[in-house]
Amino acid sequence: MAKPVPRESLVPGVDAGLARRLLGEMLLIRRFEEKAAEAYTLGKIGGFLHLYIGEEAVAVGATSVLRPDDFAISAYREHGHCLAKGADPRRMMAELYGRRDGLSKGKGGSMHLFDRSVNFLGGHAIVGSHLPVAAGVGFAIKYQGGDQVVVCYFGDGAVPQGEFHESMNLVALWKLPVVYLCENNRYAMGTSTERALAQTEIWKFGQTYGIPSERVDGMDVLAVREAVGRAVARARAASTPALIEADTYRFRGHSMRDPAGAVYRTREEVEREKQRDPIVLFRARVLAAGLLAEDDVRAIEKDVSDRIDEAVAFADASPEPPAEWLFTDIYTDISTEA
Amino acid sequence: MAKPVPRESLVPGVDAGLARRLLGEMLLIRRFEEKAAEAYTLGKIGGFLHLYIGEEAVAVGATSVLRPDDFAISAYREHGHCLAKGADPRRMMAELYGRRDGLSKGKGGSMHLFDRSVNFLGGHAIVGSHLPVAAGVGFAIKYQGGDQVVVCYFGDGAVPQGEFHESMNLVALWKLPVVYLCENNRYAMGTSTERALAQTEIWKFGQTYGIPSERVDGMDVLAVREAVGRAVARARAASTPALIEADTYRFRGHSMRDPAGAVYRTREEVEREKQRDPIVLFRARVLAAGLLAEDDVRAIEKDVSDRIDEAVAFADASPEPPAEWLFTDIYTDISTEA
Amino acid sequence: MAVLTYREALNLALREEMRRDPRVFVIGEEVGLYEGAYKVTQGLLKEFGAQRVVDTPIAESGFTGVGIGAAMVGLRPVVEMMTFNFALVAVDQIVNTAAKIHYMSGGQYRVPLVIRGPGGPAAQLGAQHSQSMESYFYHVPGLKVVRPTTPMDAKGLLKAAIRDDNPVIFIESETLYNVKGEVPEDPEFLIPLGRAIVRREGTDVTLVAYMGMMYRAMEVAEELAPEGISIELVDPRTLRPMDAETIIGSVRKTHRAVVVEAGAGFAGMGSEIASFITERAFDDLDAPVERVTGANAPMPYARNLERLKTPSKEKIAAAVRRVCGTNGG
Amino acid sequence: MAVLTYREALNLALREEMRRDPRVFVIGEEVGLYEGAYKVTQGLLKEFGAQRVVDTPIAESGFTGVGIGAAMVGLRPVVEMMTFNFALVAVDQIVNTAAKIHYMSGGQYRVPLVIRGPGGPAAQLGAQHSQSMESYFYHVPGLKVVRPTTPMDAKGLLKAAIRDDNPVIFIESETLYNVKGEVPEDPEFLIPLGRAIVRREGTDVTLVAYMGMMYRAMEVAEELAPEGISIELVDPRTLRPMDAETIIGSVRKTHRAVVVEAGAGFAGMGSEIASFITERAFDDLDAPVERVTGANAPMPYARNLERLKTPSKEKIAAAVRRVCGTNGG
Ligand SMILES: Cc1ncc(C[n+]2csc(CCOP(=O)(O)OP(=O)(O)O)c2C)c(N)n1
Ligand SMILES: Cc1ncc(C[n+]2csc(CCOP(=O)(O)OP(=O)(O)O)c2C)c(N)n1
Ligand SMILES: [Mg+2]
Ligand SMILES: [Mg+2]
Repeated sequence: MAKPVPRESLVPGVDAGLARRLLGEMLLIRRFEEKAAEAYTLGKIGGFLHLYIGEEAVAVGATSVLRPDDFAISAYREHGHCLAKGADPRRMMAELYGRRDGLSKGKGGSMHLFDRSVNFLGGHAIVGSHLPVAAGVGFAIKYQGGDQVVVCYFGDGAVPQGEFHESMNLVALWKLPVVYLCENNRYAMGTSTERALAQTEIWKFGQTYGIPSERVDGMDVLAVREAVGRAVARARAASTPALIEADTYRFRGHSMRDPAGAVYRTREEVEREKQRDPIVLFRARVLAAGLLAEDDVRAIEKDVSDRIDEAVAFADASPEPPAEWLFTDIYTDISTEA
Repeated sequence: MAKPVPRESLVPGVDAGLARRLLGEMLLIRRFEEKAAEAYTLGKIGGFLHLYIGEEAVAVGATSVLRPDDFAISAYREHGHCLAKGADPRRMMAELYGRRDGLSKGKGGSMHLFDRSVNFLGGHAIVGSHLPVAAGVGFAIKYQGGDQVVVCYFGDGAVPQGEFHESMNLVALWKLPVVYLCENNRYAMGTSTERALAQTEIWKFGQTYGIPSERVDGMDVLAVREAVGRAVARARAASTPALIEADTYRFRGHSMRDPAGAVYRTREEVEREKQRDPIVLFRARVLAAGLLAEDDVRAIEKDVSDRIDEAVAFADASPEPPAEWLFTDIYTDISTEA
Repeated sequence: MAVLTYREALNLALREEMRRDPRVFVIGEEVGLYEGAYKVTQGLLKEFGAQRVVDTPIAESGFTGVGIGAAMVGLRPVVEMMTFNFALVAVDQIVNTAAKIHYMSGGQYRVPLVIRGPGGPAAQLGAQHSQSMESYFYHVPGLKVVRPTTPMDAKGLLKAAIRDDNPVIFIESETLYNVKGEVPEDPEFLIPLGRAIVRREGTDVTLVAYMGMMYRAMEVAEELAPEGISIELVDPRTLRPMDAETIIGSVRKTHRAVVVEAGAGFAGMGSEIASFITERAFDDLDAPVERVTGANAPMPYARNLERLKTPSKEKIAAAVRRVCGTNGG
Repeated sequence: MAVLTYREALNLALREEMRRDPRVFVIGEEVGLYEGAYKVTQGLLKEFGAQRVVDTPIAESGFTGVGIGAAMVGLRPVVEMMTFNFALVAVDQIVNTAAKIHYMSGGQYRVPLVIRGPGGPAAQLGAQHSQSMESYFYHVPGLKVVRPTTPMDAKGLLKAAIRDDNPVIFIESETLYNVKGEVPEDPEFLIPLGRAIVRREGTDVTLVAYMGMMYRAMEVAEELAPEGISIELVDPRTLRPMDAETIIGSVRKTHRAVVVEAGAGFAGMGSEIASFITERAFDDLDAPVERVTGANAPMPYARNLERLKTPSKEKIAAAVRRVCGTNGG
């Protein structure tokens, strides 16, 4: 129920290692998606492609306080969440390409990334539908007596959906270790929060249920880290749920099919928001604070760029899934048409 | 957002005519249902029968501030709402009997009472489902430039359902003239509000959406009348929605198949709540205030009892619906099996 | 063998599986303190405690999602729908999430989930509470769909469903809960999903039916025997995956088939069964497959109309006679 | 006649009906300011204003309910589902409320509501966004279900649906929005619901198909003509009520039938069509009715697998040859 956290201009409690990691991960997501956008234009990726560009601080800040055995789950704009959780960019890119070596053998695609090896639970494209699923993961953690937590990312667009309310009530009623992390980028496709919500301060919804709730600057990776850190600590210690609203913005259109996004928001607004670029801001801060030198940053850039090139090469080299796979993985125990 | 309204011991602003009407209607509902319970035991009514006994002050108080061209809609415990809105008890009883002269030709039954002649929009048995429908009625009123309102009755059990939230948001966002009237009788079947809701003060949910919300003593017909009166006035004048939580109690089981209801609540609790009988209390008040004399009350009782006897006789005399009616009213324009 | 009611058989199946496997838990409206709206979960709260017998608010989509999430990370939830009519508010969770996770994740995640509760025609419960609900599920790849007719099946199939690693829709019936029958006491008694059963052998016509319609079909079989019509009764038990082989095998023997179904006939289960019989046994058929189905109408409340909604013995018998050519038709 | 795209034909139908009748309004996600996710509502906000072109939050159950309530008291809402995949969260409103109000109220209330939007296989949209959705609706008494194949049908059927006093499920297709065709300009041009159309006359086999599958069937008909196989193409256009007469009439002439369907075959629309053809034209049939359907699998993302999911021309042609006995099969 805290007030919005004010932006900080220093980097207290951050060492060079952490700075490197946070910057590297944000860059990895950014470059991954820039390449994915290119591949989409070349026709190598099909369907819908929703880019996370501009919002990287949320996934990276949040994941930085998670343990590997913690869980994360998301909607269809999930490249960032999946990469941050530790998925292999090569297998992710192959999935976007619809290839055999993709995380889901090419059957899922961009909207349905799953990586069991890093406890990333997907990739759900029906708005609102994964919020109760996250509650179930929290339920299982508590049932099994574990101390993990689950972070559930969702957009402002999911808030008017009934399952948002059902989930808030269930996690509050049963005290489940779920951190609901709303990425409020102010639009659900072309609909601004003002046109969708009678209450645009989304964190306030949590209050009615008695859920610790707060708003945070989603362009500030350290602010996100702190807010989610508080929530994760409570969830781990006392199975307390949380609702965090991250104030963020998507720099691109809703999907590659909505490149401009100029009908529903102004060019000026987009340009203004780009001044809040979480990567630019964080890089400047760590440089100013003397935590990293220009050379360090260049090395990080280089490393990221190599990894992405590798990912693209890997995806390109991976063959299409074999025809029989149409009928595998429908059931665990039947692999012909049934 | 007012505090719970304190009980009054006087009857300010009530004249003998109004007192007669309020008492008469509450009694009509009570006696109607007592007869229905009897008929159920005799096998004349089948399926589920949910009695409203103990909650009559809500329907009667609320309807007393409505115009005939206003609308009301409810769930499956709707005998009281339908009678209060002005439906003919004879056709209602015939519907419960499943007879040709029932409101819905015997096709609806107790859970699906509809009476278009008095703008009673049903009788809906999927918990939560009629809340968005009520919003649509409010939408149509506003669209057509009318000044009617719609009152939507629902139970505490509908609050955890997603459609509650979706409806609150839509009526608040679009400013629709809908008065949501929650009959909080503390149980949804065998589940107390404490076991179903992280927030048991249901009126508080409305606040987050900026909806004027309050709690009222649902056993006090005048208190209900006043609270709903305020809400209706706002809705009529400025298309403002409202959420009112009426604190009430059902004296019987959830349905005739749950007569005792003793697993989930104590006999003492039921006996204590019966002390709040809205009819007993109101009768005592109007007698004490000298608005009505004992003779007046007896005359009302007699009149009500005559009307109910008539209703039963009417239902008994009404034949079964003809076989062809299985296939009528499925479509407006096709009346054979399609 | 013990003689148990259908309800008791289900209750026993739950109990045995919960004893066997601590990952199994039951969740739904009124399953705990109230012991189930239809008492299927009677005694479970007492034996297993509130952690494993979880009462929920009215939020079918929410608690179905909870079941899915819990199943993804290692539990084996049994979600009770108070009745399957209410599953419609959760149908997106079931179809778009439960049924697709295994496929969309390329086999990484499994959803060992059972969703159970009564469905089908009940007694004067009207249009919203008395519907044959299987049609929303049997079309969906990724789901298994079970309709257990007898107490023995109720036990054996529910246990198999709980041990299955896929989401299973398990639809019981309000009108069968009090039916009695023999039920094996062996806690390892399972009936594999996907296998039909021949409930009565016959030579003249194959009658395919399940749930209440199977009981009606049994009576018809008895009543027509004196007329010299020998009916073979086949119960699919699992609608998806469907054991077409057993049904086809029977039809190849009898050369005639009647498919009975309680629900509305247009594009119902009977359409599929009639179709695959015709496709695969066309040359064996001496008459077109007949469907006897519920009327294409919502369920009316009035008792007399309600009776007309569901196939009567007379209608079933007439269809049997027609395919056997013993009655002009 | 003008030549319009399918999208433009729908847009014109909406425009004409909104001009004609002030009770008609459009409501859904992104229908106004954004002019429709697929631009079907382009220009409507400008012409009719925000009162009649209503953008909603993401709350399908909520705004479908709004449509139902508004319809009950005199308006004629056209609810857009951005795609029908999302209608699953509103299926309870559609099935339990919209479809049943008229019946449950004994005819007192009507629900003149259209729910429209694209459905069916799209382009690499994966398991949750690329489904044939009609199966959730055509089984339900009280609903009408339309699947318009051509731009002309799109216009004529949508206008008829808007003027219909019953809830109509109107499922378009992402992959057809850019298809061009002749469309009558007459604002009173209507195509009555419940009437099939023979799109091509033929003598050897009746091929029943709709939407994308009809276009595929047309190509097959052209390709097999040189082989001497004359295909009659019948498009049901309305799935409920189904115009069985026209289909049966065609089969009585050709004596053979193939039913094609994009969706998963098990218990799909094809099962019903194959069933009633067999029942009612059994003695006219020279071969069992064949179904060519989508695979019984969720829709995979990978392009090559996606291609395998939906019936190919080759599969359709093979089935035609089989029923015509020109290919061992
Ligand atoms: C139930 C449902 N309705 C509609 C859609 C179509 N749709 C996909 S994304 C989207 C907008 C979601 O916005 P938001 O939740 O804010 O996420 P963002 O795209 O901003 O990350 C919509 C309407 C959907 N996928 N699911
Ligand atoms: C969606 C749905 N789930 C479950 C039910 C079964 N059911 C019928 S009434 C009821 C309890 C509702 O309680 P409440 O809303 O408080 O109303 P009350 O009976 O107290 O008047 C339940 C669970 C239903 N009808 N619909
Ligand atoms: Mg957003
Ligand atoms: Mg209640």
